[in-house]
Amino acid sequence: MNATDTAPALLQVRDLKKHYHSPRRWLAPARPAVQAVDGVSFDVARGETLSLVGESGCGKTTTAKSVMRLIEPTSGSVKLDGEELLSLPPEQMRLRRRDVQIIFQDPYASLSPRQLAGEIVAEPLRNFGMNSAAERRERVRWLFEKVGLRPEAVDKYPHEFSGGQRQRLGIARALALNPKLIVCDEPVSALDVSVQAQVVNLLMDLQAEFGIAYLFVAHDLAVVRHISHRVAVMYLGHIVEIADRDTLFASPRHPYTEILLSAAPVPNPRTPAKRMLLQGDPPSPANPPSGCRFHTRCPLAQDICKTQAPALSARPGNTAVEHQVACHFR
Amino acid sequence: MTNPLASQAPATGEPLLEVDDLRTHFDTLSGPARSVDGVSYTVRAGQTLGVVGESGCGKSVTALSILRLLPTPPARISGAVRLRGTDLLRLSEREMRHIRGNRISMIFQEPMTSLNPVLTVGRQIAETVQLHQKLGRAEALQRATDMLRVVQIPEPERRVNEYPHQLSGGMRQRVMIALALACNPEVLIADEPTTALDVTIQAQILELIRRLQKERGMGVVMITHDLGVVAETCDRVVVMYAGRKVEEASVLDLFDRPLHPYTRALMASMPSMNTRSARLTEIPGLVPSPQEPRRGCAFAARCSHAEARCRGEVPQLTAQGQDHVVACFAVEEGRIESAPEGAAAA
Amino acid sequence: QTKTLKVVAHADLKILDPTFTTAYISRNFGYMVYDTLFAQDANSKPQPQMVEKYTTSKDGKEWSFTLRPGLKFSDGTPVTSADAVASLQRWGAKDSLGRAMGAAGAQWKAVDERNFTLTLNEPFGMVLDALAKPSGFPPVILPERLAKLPTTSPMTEVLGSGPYIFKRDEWVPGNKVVFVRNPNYVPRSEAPSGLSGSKKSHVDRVEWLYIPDANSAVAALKRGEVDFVEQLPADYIAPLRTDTSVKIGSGGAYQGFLVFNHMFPPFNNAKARQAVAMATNQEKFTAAMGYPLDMRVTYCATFFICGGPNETAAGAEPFRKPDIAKAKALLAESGYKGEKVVLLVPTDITYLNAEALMAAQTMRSIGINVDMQNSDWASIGARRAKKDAPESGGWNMYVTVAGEFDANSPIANAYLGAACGTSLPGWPCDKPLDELRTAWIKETNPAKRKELLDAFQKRAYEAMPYVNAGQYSAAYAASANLKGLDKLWSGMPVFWALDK
Amino acid sequence: MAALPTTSEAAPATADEAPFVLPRFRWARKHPTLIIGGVLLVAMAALAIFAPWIATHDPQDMDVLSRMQTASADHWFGTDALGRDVFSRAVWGGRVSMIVGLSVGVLATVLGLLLGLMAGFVRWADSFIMRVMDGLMAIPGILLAIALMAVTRASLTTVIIAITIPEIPRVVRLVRSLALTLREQLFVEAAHAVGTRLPVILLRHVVPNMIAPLIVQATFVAAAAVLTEAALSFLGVGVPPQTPSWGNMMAEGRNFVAVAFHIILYPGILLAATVLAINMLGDGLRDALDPRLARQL
Amino acid sequence: MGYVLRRLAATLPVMAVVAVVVFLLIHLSPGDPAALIAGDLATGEDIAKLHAALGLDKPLWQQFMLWLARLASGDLGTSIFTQVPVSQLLAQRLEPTLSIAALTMVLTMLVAVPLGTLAAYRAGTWIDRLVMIFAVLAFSLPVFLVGYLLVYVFAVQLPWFPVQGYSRFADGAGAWLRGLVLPCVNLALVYIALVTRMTRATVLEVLHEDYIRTARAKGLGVLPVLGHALRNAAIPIATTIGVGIALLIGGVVVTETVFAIPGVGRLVIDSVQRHDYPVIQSVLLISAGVYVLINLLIDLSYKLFDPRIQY
Ligand SMILES: Nc1ncnc2c1ncn2[C@@H]1O[C@H](COP(=O)(O)OP(=O)(O)OP(=O)(O)O)[C@@H](O)[C@H]1O
Ligand SMILES: Nc1ncnc2c1ncn2[C@@H]1O[C@H](COP(=O)(O)OP(=O)(O)OP(=O)(O)O)[C@@H](O)[C@H]1O
Ligand SMILES: [Mg+2]
Ligand SMILES: [Mg+2]
Repeated sequence: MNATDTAPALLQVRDLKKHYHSPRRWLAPARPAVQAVDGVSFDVARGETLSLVGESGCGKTTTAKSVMRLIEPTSGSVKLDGEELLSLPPEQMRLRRRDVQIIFQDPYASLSPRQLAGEIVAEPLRNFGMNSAAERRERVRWLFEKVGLRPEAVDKYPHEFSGGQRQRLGIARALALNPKLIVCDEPVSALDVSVQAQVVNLLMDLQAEFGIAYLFVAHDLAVVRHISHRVAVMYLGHIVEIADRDTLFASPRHPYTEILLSAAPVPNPRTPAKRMLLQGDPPSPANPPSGCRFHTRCPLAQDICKTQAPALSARPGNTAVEHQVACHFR
Repeated sequence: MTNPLASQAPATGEPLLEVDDLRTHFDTLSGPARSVDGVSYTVRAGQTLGVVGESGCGKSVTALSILRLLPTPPARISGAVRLRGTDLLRLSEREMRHIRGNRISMIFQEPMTSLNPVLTVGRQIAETVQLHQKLGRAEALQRATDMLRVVQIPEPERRVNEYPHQLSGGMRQRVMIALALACNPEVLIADEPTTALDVTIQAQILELIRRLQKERGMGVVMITHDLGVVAETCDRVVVMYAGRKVEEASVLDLFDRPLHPYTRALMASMPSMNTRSARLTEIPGLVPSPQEPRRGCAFAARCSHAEARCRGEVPQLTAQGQDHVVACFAVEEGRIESAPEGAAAA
Repeated sequence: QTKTLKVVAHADLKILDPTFTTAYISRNFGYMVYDTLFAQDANSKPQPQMVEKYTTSKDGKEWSFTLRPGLKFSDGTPVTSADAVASLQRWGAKDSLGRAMGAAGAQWKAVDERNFTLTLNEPFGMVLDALAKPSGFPPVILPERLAKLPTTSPMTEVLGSGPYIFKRDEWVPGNKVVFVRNPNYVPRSEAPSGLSGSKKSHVDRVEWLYIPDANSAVAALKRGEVDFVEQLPADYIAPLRTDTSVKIGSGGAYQGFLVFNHMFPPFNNAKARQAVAMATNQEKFTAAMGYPLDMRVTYCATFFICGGPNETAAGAEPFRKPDIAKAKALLAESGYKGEKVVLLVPTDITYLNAEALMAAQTMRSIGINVDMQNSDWASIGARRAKKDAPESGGWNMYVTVAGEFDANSPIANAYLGAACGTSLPGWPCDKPLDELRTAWIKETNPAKRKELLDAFQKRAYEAMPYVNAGQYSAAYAASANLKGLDKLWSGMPVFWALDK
Repeated sequence: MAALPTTSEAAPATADEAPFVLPRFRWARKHPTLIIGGVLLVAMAALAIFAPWIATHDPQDMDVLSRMQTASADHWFGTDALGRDVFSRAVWGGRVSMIVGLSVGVLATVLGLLLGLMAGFVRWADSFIMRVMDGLMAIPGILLAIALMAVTRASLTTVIIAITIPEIPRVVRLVRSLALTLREQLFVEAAHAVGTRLPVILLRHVVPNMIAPLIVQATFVAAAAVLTEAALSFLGVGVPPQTPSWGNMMAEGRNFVAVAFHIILYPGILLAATVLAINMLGDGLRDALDPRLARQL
Repeated sequence: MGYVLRRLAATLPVMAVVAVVVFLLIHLSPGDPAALIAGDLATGEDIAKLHAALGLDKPLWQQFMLWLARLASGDLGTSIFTQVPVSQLLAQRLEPTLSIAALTMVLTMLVAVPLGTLAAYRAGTWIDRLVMIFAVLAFSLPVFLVGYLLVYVFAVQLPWFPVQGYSRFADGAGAWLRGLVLPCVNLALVYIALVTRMTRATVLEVLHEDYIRTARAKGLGVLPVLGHALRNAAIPIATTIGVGIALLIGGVVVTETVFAIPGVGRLVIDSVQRHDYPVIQSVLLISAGVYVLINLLIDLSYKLFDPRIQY
């Protein structure tokens, strides 16, 4: 299911930036903007899963939400099916939402506690002109079935569901409008392993059935490895490496990727992990290091890294998919 | 750094902490919640005992019961918790205070919220030292600085006067560890010490705990839901399900030969244990709530091996090979053989 | 050790000018800080006070007065006849008796520092009574400078030759008025009697406290925090009688007045006024004000104080028994058609409030459409002076009470002054009544006077300038160890006679 | 580690196996304050609503010859200083309190909701509205009410308005803070993501989630309003003095505390009971609807 | 320091709103302000003159500016009724009111914080229930009823305290204090109820925080743990105390009436009945100013309690 070279990608993100300016207070000294996302570019092909991984606070959620304009990005371009989203007027954007949907990390907070499950799933239908109640009911029933919920559950309130079931509700809602792309912001990290497996399977089944593309944000590398076609690694608002899943896990190029992969504990007491410890803590995105943002913690850092930011550029690889890395040395 | 191959460490230390048939029930308005319902384990000096299980299975409540940090009521604790033979559950609150932070310490899951935001980290460490070791204020603060150095916080002299919000998550968790170890406890209980942290930070913290344990010869209870963490840090493992211990074995034994269907399912459902891109193994159904009335094996409803007996009778822990106990009728009756489907590929 | 007499005053002192308002609290204030030329003794006889001696001509048209030597205002400046003349001129323009004297052509003239004269065009039977007038506007002697100030607004400066000095710096409006003994006061040698005689204070300080809450006032008295409660709320009389630490005495006779505005319908019609009188049950009014049986007069058939020197029942007979049917008939005759009648209801003075509510109930009982407008008494005091139509800020009726000195004769009773527009609020207008009074003032023959008096009251019951709502006796309460209580006289604030 | 004896199957969960406790009753047992407060309030409201039938006398009728009597068969609570029946006046007086409490509670809540939503969702309106509210908050409520009464003629309507105005800022603040929290809630973002328009989001997702705290707040506003009305009347700047209201009765009775405490006592008790009932209802509702509100309200 | 200035500046809009409200109160009220100010006795001519003298013929905003300018120069106007400058009237009445307010405040903090903490610590027990019953009762009882009950019991039946009135501090601290006991207790009840409830709720919430569990896991005893909790609860409690100032000022009006204390509260009531607007306006302005100022101080003190507050 790899993206072919000829067809234009479903989603094209170019040089996306989001800087959070803390509200200027009267007479107060200005505070530096948080450069949460600072120029990321990537494509997602139809039916493909692109994962975004990286440490907490590196800008994954900001990227994901910016793509949907749930957050207004500072600059950049987001094209869906070749159409620029960022310049759409609000009503136009609202109409485009049927093509991009989102699933949130927290299945508890993302469902309105005072709506019935059926209403929650029917809401997007109502928004997009499915006015007949019977039609909606039929569609909701079908969606419930698709995500593995019992049809009777339409009359329950969200708190009557378990975490996994709630996440299914969220998926049903996202699915309702037949989107081409679903942005998944850590959809399984709040779930227990056993439930996580159910949701991961569901997501993969739906992709197989409807050809939906996923922009999959996660920090659990095992899940990412399981579900993705391609993986993008973020560090402090930048993408430092994009490659197809196997390449990335087998031969990571960027030192950060390498360390990240080695840090994950391996559930096998007999394989001694070849652990590379990353020293120190991530710098603040409000005051990012000059040059390569990773240079303060990078084992390979040289003088050039302090001054010049390496561009994300293709490396020769053994697969059809480009392997892009942002490092002066790798 | 290399894996110290924890499983090779001899489990010969003297029994430090013995939890014996611990039951913690909560009186709630919708009936009693049997959060911990008969759990026993032993921690030996220099040994790390892992406790794994899904959310809500009673891992934290067990730990809090040991230190008697649960409010009673609503909690009702019975059984015994022996620290070098002394039953902590029979001590007075005063005597108990002398145990906490001094002989048994605890690290909590949330480094963000487990430190008092309005006191400097130095004071928070010094407070324990002053209390238990009867040190003066200045000496205690000095000790705090030393402890920060021990946990590898850069510039401890400066950090000691900083407030928690000035530290990153990883540093806060180090402070928690410093706090826990300040009085050289015999037992350290770490309740999911790394779940809130990034993998890179998690690796640092686990490494730190492992090192300090080696140096100090403590007994450690490592509570986690991550089998990866267990595999890397523990000597023995207790698997809990719905308030009960369903299996206990040495870490190698458990990963080689998981017996309880729940343990097996847990392992199978982890993505990295599966063949890539194949469907993950699901465990159908849900973890039962501790309020639900129970009859028989709590896992029976989700278990592919369950039979009538499982639904009517509670399986007892039985020894299955050396140092390996499991509570399952299917195992007892030999319906499950020792080579499970999805075991880790060595 | 300074001796302080602490008095719970009956009201809050707001206006420091006894020549501006007839409010009793301002009058009492006047007696504290000012002196008068003459004063009534305990037998209601005028006696010289600031005056040393006086002479009168045979025909009663020429009077001369000599001030006592050495009189000084509290700032030390001497009191001269110029001060007296100016003060009397100010008074003459305002007071009913003063105006009556003016009508008789009274001319005041200073002769020298201590001597001054009065000349009249015709004889006037009540010159000394006027100069000793104890209430209403008592003719207090001010410095000439103050006396010459316009009378349209109250004086704010206080400078008198009376027994006390007003301590302005300790004055807390709404709470406390402080007086200290006036070192420049020159007392008479006679013992105090009524308002006459020596007014030399026995105490160094007198404090008037305003405690609107009756319970607090009584409790404070019982606990010795205060020495004297000027007007004991009626409901506390009976309970306190059993208390030996407290003495209760009569604070003078009072009558309730229901005052009509004669300028606007319906009460510009005598029939309507009579209708109200016909419906009025005096017993209920005095009962509502809370006085115990022995302190109220069941039915008082005179405008001039039952038990007073001028008591007469002339003309009262038709009103003796309240008769609702008759009252309604009278009202109908007056042409009343259900217009709103604005009744000013004081909310801060309990007994006046009771009186007003009783008035409302009385009027409603004969079908008058009463519009009660509530405010504090001070505001009513101001509002009653407005001649605007009731619907634009004026009024139709208010209620009040008057002490004996302000009711006991055709001249003292200002509300019977029917001088059309120049008299007190209500502005009754009845020529015959006015003429009868003038005749009575001038008349010197006692028998004729009595006849004229009866005729006057008969006319008054016909014209009905106001309704007598019943008579009662007020009460003071004092701590039992207060000396000189026997000197208290008809509710007058003779605090100089008291000693601790 | 040997098998451990277990007794869990021998101890059936009794509470769980007795499902015949109606959920309603269990709920009632869980929130006794709510029940006590509610019942008390209903009783007080009934007293006020049925005043014409419950009152034994005309509340305005002065029978001055039998004034200040203590309780008797004819006058259950005795008579006041003008011989009016205290019981009847107290019963009628409840109406004023009830009307004030209800009107102010509803008015302040509705106005506060509108303003608060505007502040929370309309960026430019926020700071303007909030500065005005801060200013209003700075003036102590009862003083503002007193001042408002000073410039108007005393009537029930003006009293209601005068009490409502100082109460509005409290509601606005609550609504705004709720709005700011809700605005950031994932489910609101989710609604946005599925293409729901803002007015619909407000109506369907935001307001319903404010209802619980608003109702609770409304009860507290109502309780405060009842007290404030009584205080205003007591100070002589409330409803017209002749209107039987608890505050007025107490204002009239205060002069006779030592000789006739009953005049002040009965309306005082009824007033306290009513406010207590509303407060308990509010506390109960808060605990029942959302215990986390305890901090905010 | 910059922060203090900034906060000080931030109170300006609030005070501006207060000023506008106070100004409009009279100018938007039905009827001619000149007629209101001139009083009932005035003639049409008087009113017309006053109209011009007060600048009422000018546009509203100009009048407002003029009024502000006079305020800025410290001129609060002259009382219509007593013809005394308002500032002087206020000065006479300030001592009793300040005494009551300050003492009540001290009393409240001494009682409410420990009480609320105790209730939170013993949450769910009868002590807690008792405290909460007290709090809800104190919240529900009309101040004046309690006042009269206090007088009846502790001044009339048991002659421990004076029934009414105010004794100046200059006349002896003993008498001053004795006279203030009942009014302060009366006034403090509501305030104590408020602060107790808030303290309980906050401390209870804090006691559930993870760091309290940490503190207990360190082996700390009850008091040190409560100390940890209180420090964290301090800000909401301080905020409540600040917001409660409004309650306090409002309550003073009633309490002063009950105890016949010649303070600012009584002045307001008297002024309302006399339509003495300059006095009412000034009292509103000043009490709002006091409220804002105290809350500003409390705001600034937050840093003492919580190092996370950044200025
Ligand atoms: N509304 C905001 N205002 C200011 N800064 C923000 C805001 N939202 C996010 N940030 C900052 O932007 C950076 C990126 O945040 P983001 O939520 O995208 O990270 P993330 O990669 O999703 O992290 P996590 O794994 O914790 O979800 C962080 O430093 C965060 O503190
Ligand atoms: N105070 C309490 N009252 C009632 N039930 C409680 C209480 N504390 C915990 N429980 C219940 O006890 C059960 C066990 O909780 P516990 O915190 O030990 O789970 P855990 O295994 O630590 O889970 P996690 O991985 O989420 O931390 C849960 O179902 C929980 O709801
Ligand atoms: Mg995120
Ligand atoms: Mg836990």
